Amino acid sequence: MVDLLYFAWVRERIGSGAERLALPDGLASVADLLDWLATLSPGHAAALADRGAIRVAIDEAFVAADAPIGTPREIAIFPPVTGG
Amino acid sequence: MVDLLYFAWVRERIGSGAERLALPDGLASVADLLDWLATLSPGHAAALADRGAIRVAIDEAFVAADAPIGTPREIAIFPPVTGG
Amino acid sequence: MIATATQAEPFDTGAIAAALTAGRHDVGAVVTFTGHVRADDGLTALVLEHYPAMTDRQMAGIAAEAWARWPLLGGTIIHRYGRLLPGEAIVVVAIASAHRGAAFEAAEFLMDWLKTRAPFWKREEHGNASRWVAAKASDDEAASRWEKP
Amino acid sequence: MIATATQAEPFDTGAIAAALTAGRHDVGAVVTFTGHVRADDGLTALVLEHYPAMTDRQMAGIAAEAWARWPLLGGTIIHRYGRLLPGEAIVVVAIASAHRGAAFEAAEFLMDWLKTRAPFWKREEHGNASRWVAAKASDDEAASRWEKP
Repeated sequence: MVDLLYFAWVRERIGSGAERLALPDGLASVADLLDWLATLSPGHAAALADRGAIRVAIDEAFVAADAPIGTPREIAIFPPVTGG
Repeated sequence: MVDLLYFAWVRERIGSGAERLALPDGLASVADLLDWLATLSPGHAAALADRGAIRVAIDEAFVAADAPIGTPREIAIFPPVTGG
Repeated sequence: MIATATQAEPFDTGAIAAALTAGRHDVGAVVTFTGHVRADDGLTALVLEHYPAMTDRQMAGIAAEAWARWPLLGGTIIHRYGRLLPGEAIVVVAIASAHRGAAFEAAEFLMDWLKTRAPFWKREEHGNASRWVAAKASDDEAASRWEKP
Repeated sequence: MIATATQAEPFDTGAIAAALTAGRHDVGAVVTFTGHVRADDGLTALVLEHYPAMTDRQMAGIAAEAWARWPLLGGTIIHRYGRLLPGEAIVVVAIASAHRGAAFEAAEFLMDWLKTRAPFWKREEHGNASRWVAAKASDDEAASRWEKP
């Protein structure tokens, strides 16, 4: 089981800030994970429709779309950051 | 008559921070002025010996060695500035 | 070291800067940057959401990077979250060094990195309407100047 | 505009910066630089001599130049003179703008110009000994980057 965290408009579209999921086997990369998540609900699909506007952090570190998933504790999905 | 002002070690070597002088005719440039001033006393000569370390302002504006003297109210002579 | 923190409460930039020089005689330069909420286009509030654990980690990492790159003598970074009104301060970066060049550069570096790497998201409120702020390409460009070859 | 002043008395950087944003909602960035006396090599005091009338004129000119070059919303420059002890603040430059780039650049520009164009001279006291500070080529280089082609 992995904790998925969602922030900003990703959170709003999915309708929840966090969920605990069992990831299916065969997710080789972050891109694969996003493809699978988008099938979970219309909200997930809407949140993840524009992949260019999606950023992912695994265990609190930014990762690229082609990064392997590994066996993380926590995966966060959010828009490009706008702090400062 | 012109007010001459001296600052920092130029002031210390001349032994005074200000003097009012009648400039002789024929001083075409700032360099000519410094040449003449250096003849006034051993202190003036010592203060102005290293021309590369001398800066001049006429009526509160920096001028180059080849600038004309004109008819100023005030001429200031000092080392390179070290504020800030 | 450079201390980092996130908080909902306001901060006092003057006190933060003063603490960096208190009792020491080796600091020659203190640079502070404070970011404030602007009331552009009728903005009535700015709401900052963040990812707390990752923010703490990213800010500590950014601070350590600045400490390694420049000869610094101290620093503080505080980033607020929650609902802020126009005029309120959002973020402060305060840096102490012996000389001004390092203090200026490190402060700019830290702000550029905070803008592009710290997991905060701004939502603008305009009366009853609200919209998420889009990331700016200019911020990515500003941050990219610090990338090592 | 950018206010300029010379004074013997200490100043409060935090209050100076706070005044730049008080009651206004268009300022997004405030940068302050504060220069302090370092006790390098056993320095016991720093004595600043200046040419008051020319200092006022140069500082006003430098401030007007910064105002013309960057989209600024306010600023304050205060330079002290007289005898300062280690740790004391010598100079403050505080700049307000809508965005951080202009505020950082203008503050750096002003410091570089103050170092090379404002008629101040520093004399270091080391106990009973005393020596005038020599101008630094690095300051001239820093200032030259702002020269227009």
